[in-house]
Amino acid sequence: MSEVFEENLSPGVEVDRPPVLSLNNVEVIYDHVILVLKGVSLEVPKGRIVTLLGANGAGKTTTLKAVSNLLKAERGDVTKGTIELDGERVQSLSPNELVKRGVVQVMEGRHCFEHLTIEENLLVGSYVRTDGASEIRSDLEKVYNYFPRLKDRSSAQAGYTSGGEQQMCALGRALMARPRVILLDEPSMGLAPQLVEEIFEIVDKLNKLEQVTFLLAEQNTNIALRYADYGYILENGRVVLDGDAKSLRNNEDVKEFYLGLSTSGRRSYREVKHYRRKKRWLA
Amino acid sequence: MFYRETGQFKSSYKADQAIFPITQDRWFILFIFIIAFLVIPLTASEYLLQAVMIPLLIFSLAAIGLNLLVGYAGQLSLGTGGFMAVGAYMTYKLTTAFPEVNIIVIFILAGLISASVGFLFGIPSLRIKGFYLAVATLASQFFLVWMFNKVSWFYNHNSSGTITAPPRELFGVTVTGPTATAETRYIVALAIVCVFALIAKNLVRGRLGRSWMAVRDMDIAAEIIGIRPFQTKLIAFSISSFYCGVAGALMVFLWLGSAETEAFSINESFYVLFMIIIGGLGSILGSFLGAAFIVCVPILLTNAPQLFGLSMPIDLQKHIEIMLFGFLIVFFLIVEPHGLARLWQIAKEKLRLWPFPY
Amino acid sequence: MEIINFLNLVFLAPFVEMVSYPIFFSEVIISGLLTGVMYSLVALGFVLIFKASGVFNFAQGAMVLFAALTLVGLMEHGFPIWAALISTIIVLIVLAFVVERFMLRYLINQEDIILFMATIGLTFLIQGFGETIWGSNVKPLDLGIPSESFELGGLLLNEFDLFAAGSGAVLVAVLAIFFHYTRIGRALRAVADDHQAAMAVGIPLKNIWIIVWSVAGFVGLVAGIMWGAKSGVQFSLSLIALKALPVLILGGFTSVPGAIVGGLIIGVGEKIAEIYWGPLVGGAIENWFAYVLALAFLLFRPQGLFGERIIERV
Amino acid sequence: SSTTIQVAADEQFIPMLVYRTGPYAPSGIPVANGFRDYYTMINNRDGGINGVKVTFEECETEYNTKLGVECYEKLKNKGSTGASLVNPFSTGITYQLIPKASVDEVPILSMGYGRTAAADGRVFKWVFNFPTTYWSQASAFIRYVAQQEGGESKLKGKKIAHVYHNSAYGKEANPTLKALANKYGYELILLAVDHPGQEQKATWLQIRRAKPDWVFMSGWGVMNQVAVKEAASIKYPMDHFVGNWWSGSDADVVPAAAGAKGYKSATFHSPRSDYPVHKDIIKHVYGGDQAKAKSNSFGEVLYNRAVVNAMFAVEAIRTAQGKFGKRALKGSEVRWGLENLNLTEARLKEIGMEGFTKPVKVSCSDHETMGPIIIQQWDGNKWNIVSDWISPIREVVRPMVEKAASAYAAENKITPRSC
Amino acid sequence: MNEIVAPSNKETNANESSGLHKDASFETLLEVEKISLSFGGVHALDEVTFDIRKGEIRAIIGPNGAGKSSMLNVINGFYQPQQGFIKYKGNERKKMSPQIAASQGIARTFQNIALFRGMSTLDNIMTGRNLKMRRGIFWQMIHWGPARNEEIHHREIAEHVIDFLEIEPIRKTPVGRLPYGLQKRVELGRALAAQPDLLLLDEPMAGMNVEEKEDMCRFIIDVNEEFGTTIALIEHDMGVVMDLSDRVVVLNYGKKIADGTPDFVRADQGVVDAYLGVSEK
Ligand SMILES: Nc1ncnc2c1ncn2[C@@H]1O[C@H](COP(=O)(O)OP(=O)(O)OP(=O)(O)O)[C@@H](O)[C@H]1O
Ligand SMILES: Nc1ncnc2c1ncn2[C@@H]1O[C@H](COP(=O)(O)OP(=O)(O)OP(=O)(O)O)[C@@H](O)[C@H]1O
Ligand SMILES: [Mg+2]
Ligand SMILES: [Mg+2]
Repeated sequence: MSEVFEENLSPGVEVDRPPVLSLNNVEVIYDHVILVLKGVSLEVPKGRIVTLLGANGAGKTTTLKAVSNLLKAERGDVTKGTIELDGERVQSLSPNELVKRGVVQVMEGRHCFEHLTIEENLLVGSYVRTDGASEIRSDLEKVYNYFPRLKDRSSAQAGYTSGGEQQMCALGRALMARPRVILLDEPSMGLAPQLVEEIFEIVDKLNKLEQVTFLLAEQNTNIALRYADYGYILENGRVVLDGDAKSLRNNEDVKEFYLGLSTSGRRSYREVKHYRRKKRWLA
Repeated sequence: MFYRETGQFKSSYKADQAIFPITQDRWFILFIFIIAFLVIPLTASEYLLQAVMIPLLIFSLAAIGLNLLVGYAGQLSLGTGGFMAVGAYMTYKLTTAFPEVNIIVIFILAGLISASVGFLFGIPSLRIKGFYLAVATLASQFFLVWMFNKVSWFYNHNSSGTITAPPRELFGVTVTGPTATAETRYIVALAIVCVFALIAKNLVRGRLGRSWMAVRDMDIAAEIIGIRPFQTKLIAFSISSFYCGVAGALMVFLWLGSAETEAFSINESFYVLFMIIIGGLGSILGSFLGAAFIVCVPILLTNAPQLFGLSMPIDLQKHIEIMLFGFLIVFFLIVEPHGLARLWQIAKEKLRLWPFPY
Repeated sequence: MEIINFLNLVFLAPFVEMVSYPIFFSEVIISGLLTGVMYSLVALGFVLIFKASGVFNFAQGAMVLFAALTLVGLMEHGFPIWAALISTIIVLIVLAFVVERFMLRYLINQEDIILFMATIGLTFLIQGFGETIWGSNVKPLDLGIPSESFELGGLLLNEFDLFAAGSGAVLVAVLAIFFHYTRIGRALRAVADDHQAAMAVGIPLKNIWIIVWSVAGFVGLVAGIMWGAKSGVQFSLSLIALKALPVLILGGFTSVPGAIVGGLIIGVGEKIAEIYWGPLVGGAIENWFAYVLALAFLLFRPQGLFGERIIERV
Repeated sequence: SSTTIQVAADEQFIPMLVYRTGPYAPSGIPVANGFRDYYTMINNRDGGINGVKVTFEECETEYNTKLGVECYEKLKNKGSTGASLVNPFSTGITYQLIPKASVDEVPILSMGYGRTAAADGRVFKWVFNFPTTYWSQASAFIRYVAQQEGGESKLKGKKIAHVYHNSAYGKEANPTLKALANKYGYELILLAVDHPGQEQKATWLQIRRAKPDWVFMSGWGVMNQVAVKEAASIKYPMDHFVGNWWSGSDADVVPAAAGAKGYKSATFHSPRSDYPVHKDIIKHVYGGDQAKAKSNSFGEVLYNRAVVNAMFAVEAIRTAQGKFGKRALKGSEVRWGLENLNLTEARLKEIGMEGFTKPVKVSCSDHETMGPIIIQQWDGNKWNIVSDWISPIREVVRPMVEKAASAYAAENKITPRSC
Repeated sequence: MNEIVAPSNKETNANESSGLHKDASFETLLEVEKISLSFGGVHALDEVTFDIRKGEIRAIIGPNGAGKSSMLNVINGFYQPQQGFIKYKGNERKKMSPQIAASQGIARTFQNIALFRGMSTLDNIMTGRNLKMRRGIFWQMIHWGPARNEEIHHREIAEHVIDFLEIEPIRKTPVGRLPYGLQKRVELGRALAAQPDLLLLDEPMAGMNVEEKEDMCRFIIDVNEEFGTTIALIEHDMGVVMDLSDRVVVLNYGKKIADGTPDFVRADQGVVDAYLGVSEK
């Protein structure tokens, strides 16, 4: 797998882009009995955007949580394999230490602090920072610039804001930690199309300007592959396909199943056929 | 792989909805029944019956009742002791007023009275939720106990305020009062508990049970799909209190023989709550397991030093016992927060896969 | 006629009496307020832990007992007061460490009731441990706080009660400020909302929990000193937790000022009820009356007077 | 300290339901130690009762009725003859055991607690509550007040408050006090305190308002300590504040220390610990080690009470041995011993308790004997006797007992024995 | 699904020509008249007026926080509007309780999944049938005879829903353990089990990939076409909205800014500015 990876990068790039994150043969079990990840290996090079694609239940969220060490809270366990950050094993680090090292996860399904106001939510995001109130203030302004809607609702209790507002809040909160690696779980979910574009623009900007690395689980394959450098496709807890974004975009199966493109351009949702097609890699 | 459902096809939904769809389970249950109805009464010592089995059954009944309310309907309640008191005092009142009426009928009547009291005290659940509700139900606990203590009518104006189980017969056999043997009392309790456990199981797998669980898991969504949360909660309070009331009646009439309000103190409420949490919220089997845990573990711990021939001061022994008990609670919660019933289920799942690990 | 008499007894006579004996009435109120502060002290420990982790800490009562036992125990072994106080605080911090290390850590993100149950297990552990070490006898606790009664304009006041009220007020003020105006305060509230998300933004749950449990232990110590001075330090001290519960729901589980206001309302309410209405029904109504009073408030504000709004939306 | 003594063939087994832990442990510990020490002393000094060794086993009840019943079930068949008799040391547990006693044939000796009506031996064949009961005590207390006030006629118009633990136990004295109020014309104020009784401000405010001439208290556990403290803090004259015999232990006055000075309580034995029996205990149990004895609550009020209780048990067995022979006796045989117990002044002297407690003569119909009480007072350091022995008012109490007993008999279909 | 669900659905539609076709009939099922709703200072809805015709798929779109979910909440009685009224099946009303809405055939799914997490998929779907079950507590206790027959009858219907949504393998799994996408599907199943006349879907396809969205679309179209269920749909994926819906209403800051066919709405400059953004043009 890593061979494929290397093929796709020019040798020069490889030198200044060592993997920040690498997962090797990771196996995860929930509740002592439910085997979810069956040996996932992947690498996230520094300053790149890597996307995880896959159907519902493929294990994307689980993979991200394995990295950020949030699995314990779900009674899940990494039973095999290694997870390395900058070449150092991090499985034993607490989530807090990971955040201190600049790895922040934006959890799927919002998870705002309901009783705190939007602004308090954002400020909590800067909990680990030690660089002073004024820096934090200016970052807060930055987040408000990205999401003006949040500014409007800054004193509303997060629990009472709309779905999209909560999603923005969760994202903004992660940015407040000034991370260098962001694990983004379905950022586009429930956002208006315009905003989805904007969010990916922000991702892109952070990536280009501030060298933030992204590991991105996303269902909106179209846009994910547009912005990502590299992609992994997960099925049933295994990596079934990986490659750089361009090659994935051109893969027939990806086109068919993830982009909704048939040979004659975009398929209409109305014309969905009533039988199930088979993915080639599962055949 | 001897324990599995593969190969056991169900050709109808009826079969699929049976309580124990798996053949091995049915055999297991039959085995338990034989032990409970035949082996134990024939072989157990009076101490075992009186100190372990009878309280175990009675607390199981109370735990089932509370589990319906807390585990299924999601309404945290600490009023159990109060409702048990209603059952006990009403049974006493009724059976002394109408000595000829069959004692089982009296139990049920007392249960019904308890249910209506439960209904009343369930009304605040319309607005109050979670721990707030739990603490609010303490109002019923304290009020009821105070009332039974204060109003001498409830204990026929005797000077001490203690109610005593008078002798009553069932099919010509004395089942309550001092002359009833432990075996008969055990069998009566067992029969009652079995019937009510079955009824509880039926309730929770039917429409009512689903409504309860819906209200528990998300009351707003339940409301939106057309379940009336208030009504559903009140039914839960009533039925739960019915069970607790009957359990309270059995406690005095089949176990203790006499009681004052202290027997229904807040500690009782807590103990029954422990049972269902340790046993497993939302599980009838869990109610039994939890009751077994809370009733038996202290007794085992008390008797353990002697079994091992250790001799130590009794207070130290008790302290160690309390600590061990606390430790076991925490330990089991860490191992499996969803209780012994879930542990049992996981064991079964593992067994199903055995000998393959996943 | 009967009915009129009854109505008079219930709705008129008590008020007439209040008005006719104003000095006694004020004494009732004052003693209610002073008792209320004592309740608040106990309730405060609950509030702290609930607010900061969403855990309803049943073991608070046991912690009150344990703290007080340790203090008198050490004093009986010849420690001077200040040394005993400091050592007790250290012991409480160690307890917080142990609780986090061996219990909370494994129960992150579990349902409230599971954590609640775990704290019940903890109650047994602490009680058993405390009694094993320090024994079960009544131990007098005398920190040299004056406890003379004196009359002031016909009112009988007790120095000790006033002292207790004063320290309660100070404690509440400090904690309220801590929660409202500090970064940690905000983080604590975040943890209470969602353990997992709090971890995800890098809040160190471990430190947070150690801090809160230590502070709750300290508050328990203060409560233990105040109550222990009245009754001696003994097992029953752990039962005062029950007195704090109505205060807790009335004020709201999550509010430090709520604990104090709730305490005052309950204190005054139950005294008035017991003294003016209690005799009608044979007395000893204080206990359940406190709960009924709290319940009445809850019907109007289901989250207590100052509690955080319960969020209900889809 | 070893609590379990192996039961050998010919030994008299006595179960001990104790509470060394839980909220009432401060009272339970001295009681348990008193029993243990007296039995041990009998074994060590005399080699048992007429040579039959006493064996005993403690079982922890935490003063909890349910645990008490479990303990009883566990111990009732131990020993070569089963339990000789049981001292529940808890009113609640006594109530539980009364119906069982006749079936299991284990007599109950509930000394100064339990079901007062059991004084009627015709109905309660298996239950004994000598030397005196709550009802007798209440009547003797009123007699004491009359003495202090200068005669029964002075009681008229006086105010007497009863502060009681709101439980079956606490309420026991109320009917007697009411009956006597009718008789003597004093005003009775009843003030209930709910378990556990840590907060009594309302109660004592009511006392401050009503200004009763005397306050009688039936308290238990932490309630006693708080009451004494609150009484002092409202400056109630402590020498007019009298507890019953469960409200007058050392633990009850310790927290209030100097504030409790002057507080009184009823009792039916001396609070001193310098009687010959005490010397024997020091010698034969503690090998002369005073300090060790002290650390085992030696000489405390409740310790002494347990010694009295243990003595009753031993003497009853001795009496029964007179009829059935010097061997281990069954419960039914011990019951006979209890019913025919006749402790004379001379006998008390022989066993080193002259002046420590009063003689007792039990009969078939009277299981109580209505022994006298005395009043003790706390001087800030120790309890002192401050009154003579005061007899209960029999003509008021006995009819009440008989009425309650016959009601019980009717309800439980018991035909009273004729005595 | 066909055999069981369809006939009983026909009962409710009995008064109509069986050949109901959305283009042919313009009968309105629901009218929303000048609804206003505000929370404190926030105007979630501001005099919104539109209608839903019988048998159509009506999309509601708009930027985040525009008031779409609030609109659904008003329609099924969870929020009480401060102003305006709703006309459903010809009956005008200002207030409605969620239970009444449910009993009159309005079912819905939620944006933040609101499944009963502790229950199995099957049980969740069965709760959807709660309103249709009649046996009293007594029979439920016995669980025999009529009670069991009723239970089995409804179980059959639930099984058809399960079949239809292709979620047979997870029938007995507690839904809390299911991945997000499947949970959404179960939620749809719960709503369908009630055999509603009007189905309100709040972002049913959020968090799904194209393949799954296609599945979901297929279900929605089938429900709509085969049983004539009217559907109100909130969705942010414009592809879905354009392909599925008959008419679209666009909200922005609580106000209606456009209403019409998908193509019409897409061409509207206001909509493009407020919602679609440049790239979608
Ligand atoms: N707490 C849990 N306990 C048991 N099983 C779980 C738990 N969380 C997830 N799973 C299972 O793990 C598998 C992978 O889930 P995961 O959430 O990682 O998928 P995903 O790829 O993120 O899906 P989606 O796109 O729907 O978010 C699923 O089959 C799910 O049922
Ligand atoms: N119960 C409530 N209390 C306070 N404000 C609310 C409440 N419900 C909704 N709001 C506010 O009303 C506005 C509209 O919310 P709504 O949920 O309807 O938006 P939406 O259009 O569904 O957005 P999204 O696409 O993000 O889900 C939002 O600003 C939200 O914060
Ligand atoms: Mg996911
Ligand atoms: Mg929405």
